[in-house]
Amino acid sequence: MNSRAQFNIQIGDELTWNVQPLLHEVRHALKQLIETGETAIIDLRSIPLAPGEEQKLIDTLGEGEVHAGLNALGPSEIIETRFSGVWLVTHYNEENSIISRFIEITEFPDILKSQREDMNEALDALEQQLASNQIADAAHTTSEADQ
Amino acid sequence: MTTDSSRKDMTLGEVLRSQGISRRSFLKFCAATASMMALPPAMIPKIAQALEQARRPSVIWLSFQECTGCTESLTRSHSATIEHLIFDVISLDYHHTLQAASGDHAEAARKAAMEENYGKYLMVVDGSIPTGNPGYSTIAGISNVDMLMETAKGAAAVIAVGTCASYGGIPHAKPNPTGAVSVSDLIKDKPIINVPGCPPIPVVITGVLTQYLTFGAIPELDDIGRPKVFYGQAIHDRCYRRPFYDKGLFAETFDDEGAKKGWCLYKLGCKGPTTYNACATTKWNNGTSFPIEAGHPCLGCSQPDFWDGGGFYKALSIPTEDITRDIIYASAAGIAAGVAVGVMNKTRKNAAKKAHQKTTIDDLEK
Amino acid sequence: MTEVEFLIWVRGPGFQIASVIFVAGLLLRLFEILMMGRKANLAEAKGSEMKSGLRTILSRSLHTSPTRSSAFSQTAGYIFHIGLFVTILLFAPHIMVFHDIFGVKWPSLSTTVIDAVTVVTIITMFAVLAHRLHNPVIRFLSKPHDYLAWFVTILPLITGYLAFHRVGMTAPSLIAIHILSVELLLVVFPFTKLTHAFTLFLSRWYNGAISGYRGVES
Amino acid sequence: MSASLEKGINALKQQIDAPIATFFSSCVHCGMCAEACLFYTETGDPKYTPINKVEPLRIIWKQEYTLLGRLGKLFGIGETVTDEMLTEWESLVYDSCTMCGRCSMICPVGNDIAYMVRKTREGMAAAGHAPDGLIGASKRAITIGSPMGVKLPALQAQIGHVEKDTGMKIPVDVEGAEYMCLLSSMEIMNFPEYIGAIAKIFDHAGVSWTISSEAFEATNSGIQIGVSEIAAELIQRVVDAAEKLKVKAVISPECGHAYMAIRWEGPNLIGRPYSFKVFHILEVLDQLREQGRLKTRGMEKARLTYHDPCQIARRGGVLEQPRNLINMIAENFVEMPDAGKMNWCCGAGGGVSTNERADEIRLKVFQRKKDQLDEVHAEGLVSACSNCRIYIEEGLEEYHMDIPVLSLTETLAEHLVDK
Repeated sequence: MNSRAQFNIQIGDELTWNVQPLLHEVRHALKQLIETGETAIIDLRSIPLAPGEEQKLIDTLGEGEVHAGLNALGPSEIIETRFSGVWLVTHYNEENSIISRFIEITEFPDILKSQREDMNEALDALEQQLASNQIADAAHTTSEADQ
Repeated sequence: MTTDSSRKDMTLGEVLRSQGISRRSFLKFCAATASMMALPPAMIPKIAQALEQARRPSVIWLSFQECTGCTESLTRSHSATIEHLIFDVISLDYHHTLQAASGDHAEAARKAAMEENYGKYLMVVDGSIPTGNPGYSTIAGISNVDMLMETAKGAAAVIAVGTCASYGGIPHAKPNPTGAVSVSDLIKDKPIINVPGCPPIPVVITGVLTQYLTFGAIPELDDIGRPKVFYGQAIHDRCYRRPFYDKGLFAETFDDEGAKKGWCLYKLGCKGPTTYNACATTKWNNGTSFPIEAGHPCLGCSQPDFWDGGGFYKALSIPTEDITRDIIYASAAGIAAGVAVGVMNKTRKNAAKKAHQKTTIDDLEK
Repeated sequence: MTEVEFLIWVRGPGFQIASVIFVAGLLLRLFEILMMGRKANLAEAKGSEMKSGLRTILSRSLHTSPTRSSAFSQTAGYIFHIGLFVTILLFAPHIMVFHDIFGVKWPSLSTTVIDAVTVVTIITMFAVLAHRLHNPVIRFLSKPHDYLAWFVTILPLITGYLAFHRVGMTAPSLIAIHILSVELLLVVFPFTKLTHAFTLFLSRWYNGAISGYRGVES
Repeated sequence: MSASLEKGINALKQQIDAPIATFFSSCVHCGMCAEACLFYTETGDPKYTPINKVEPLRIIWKQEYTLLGRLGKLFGIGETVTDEMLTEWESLVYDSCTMCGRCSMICPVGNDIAYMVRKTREGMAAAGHAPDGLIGASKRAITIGSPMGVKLPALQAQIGHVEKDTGMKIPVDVEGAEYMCLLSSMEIMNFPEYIGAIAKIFDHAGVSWTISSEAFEATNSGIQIGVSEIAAELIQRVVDAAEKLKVKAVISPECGHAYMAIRWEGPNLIGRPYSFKVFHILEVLDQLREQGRLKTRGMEKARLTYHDPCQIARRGGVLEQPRNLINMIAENFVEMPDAGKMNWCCGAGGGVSTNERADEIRLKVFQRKKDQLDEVHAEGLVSACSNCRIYIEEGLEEYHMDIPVLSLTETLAEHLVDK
């Protein structure tokens, strides 16, 4: 948005060519999702967007009921838009600049799901935790006995 | 050093996991990588799988006749996480701008990396190579050509970063005083990936590295050695200002109404129609903008000889020479020749008139 | 020679050579023709040569044809000539060339229109070729240079179309080939029937003048 | 190269001027002139395409007066004109072209092909490739004074008949008359009524006129065969007579090429403008009509149509006058398709009728005139050229059509009110 003022480029409604076709693409994908369950992802970095078009697109999609955040190698923002089944996924790096942005048409973005590898590690960690607690308990009782 | 050498045998997945990076973070990294490599999001699972299995390659980076702009571009990249990850997983064994070691130690590091990874290491080159006087550019007393040829011997592949390494670039521009040539002019027996641009888009550099790392193979290249995935389409064909070109709406000067309205910059000399690069989609500074978006015509920096293309501000269709002057001379010559031929014709016609024999009724019979 | 060097050559020395041959050749031809001279007409005139000559220059572009075969030649002739004018003179990058050389410019048409006109013109020119090969009279009259003229005329249209749509090759090669095809046209132009683009003004004028002198509108 | 061929090529070289050079430079071989030519439309043979008839002239232009042609000649490449070629072209240039100029009106680049044929004939004749019929006519014109061999006594005899029939005196060699009337041999021999008709009209209108005993012949074989010297000599006779009799104007009779010869080519052939004016008889009649000096009675009831003789209409500019005059005397005047400056030739002009070899094709291409007449269901045909009339009559007979062919001047004379 700032770049517009900065470069004095005037973008009127009639000149934003990409927003309309993109929304059509989203509509098709949503229909597909409902009918066949097939999901789709659109990479906004692969589309030659004019200044301000991305913002326009995001504004059009709006915000719906779900708003989630990640904290994995920098933050991520996962929003269900006001169109159910259409998600906006934005990844940031640790310096808070956007590194990628997708529109996902799905019931639930995969990135939010807990991952098997992480769960395995979590299980290990939890077991370790419990084990160390037992040791601690045991130590505690031993020390108590010592006393 | 011990951890480093043990890490060399680990896959990328293992390295990341050992650094405590979660699977979710890895997936986020893969998503960003896919986007960076201009691959469709459907490829994300494949990328994840490939990256997990990928092994950490040794990289030797040579800089010749260059301005360090390419390295600057790479290191000033804003998507720090990704690049850091990449450089975390590659073993950048020699880069005389970035490495801490200098002098004999630096050269020793290069030799060591070459020996240790013979046939497997990746050689990255920025800058062109002078073929005139070898003294034009040397490192540690070794001429650029010698160092290039020596290092290339054991390389699995060569990545020429920047237009200088890819096509000779600015040092190669007329009159090319140093006899500068590109990497591919000298090396004929190794796969070479050209990553041109002055400088190349940082994520394109890392994208190419990542792609090589991920899939362990040379990506599909165009006729002049560029990965099609980044250089497959002309700027013009992906430019958001293209609809103005199609409607015939052009900025005529840098400060007219057309310029303010963001119309097509063709008439201001934009080389978008003949330039292949990812600027229009990937953009610069983390997707913020690119020259055309900033109101300046494309210079065509990722094309060979872009410096000699007849002027940055001369529209592509316009002849590069002064045709008006030529036409004036040609007109004079044409008229002179026409008059000369005309006089000759007149002379011939007069001769015919002189040779005319009266035709009488008696001459009519054959 | 790389494709970029090729492009640089056609935009530079290639264009110079072609322009010089075109301009010098055309002027030579025009002087060659005009210096043949014409005897003054001693008969008393019934009408004005100048007026009638100028009228014929225009009227020969407008008259209608008596037969079906001619009707084809005429309709196709209109289409591809107008097509050539539109594609050559109303495409923005082309106007820039004229502006660069002659310092004059005029408004352009949108590329969508130019693109459509190009397709129609190419199709029409193929129809014209088919007609030339098929029609007994035109086939009888045709000499190799007629086919050469057709070829060098359609070539820039085809190469231009391919360059615009980036078919088969990369842009610098395609644009260079397009410019080269125009240069070929320029070089061939003064020495083939293509000169009619200029000499028809003279011949129509003479025709109108000869007729007008006798009091007949031709 | 034979001496005659050399002479012919030399003549072609002399003929080429700026219009010829620009015409050849402009031709795009579109073939549209074929459709304008009745010799093509009625035969369908591409060799009759008008522009093809001037190939010898084109070859000479190319090899003599174009840079590339000169270079080609220098290296011995390129086409050349040979006796064989001229033999082949002789029938194209003379038998199947009436120099009607219809192609010149059609050519999209504006080539005046009739003008080119006229010049080609100069070379053909000089090279000895003119048809016998025209050679004979030219000889008779020069030696006897008429292509048909009509001598003064024959004219005097016809004048005698006319004077007897009409009771009017036909003025001969009257100095200071306003008009000197020329006649064509064909009129003298076949249509002497014409002499009576003009006598009657001029008497009616009070016009002073005369016939010259020294130059009564209007036709000019020199132009048809393409020998300027012969043409000039014939013109000179008329000019001398007109100047001797001090007339204000010379009237060309109902003959197409005679008008073209005396009106347009004459001054250029003798190299100076005339001291008198030249009119076609229809121009004079229309002037009289305009001045109210013609009073007619009665109207023709039949569907009359008018055949425009090429050299009078398309190549002569006499287009409105015949219509004005016919409308005075005909109720049911109809125009044939393409009437006026685009009219189709009768097929006998430009020396074709004098060339027996062309008789067959001439009658074949008459089909065109037949079609035109059929289309308007003409019951009578009026014209202003005795050559057209004779050969239209012949054509009608060949095609079994019964349509009277009339002279406009004679028909008009019949409708004049008695004084």
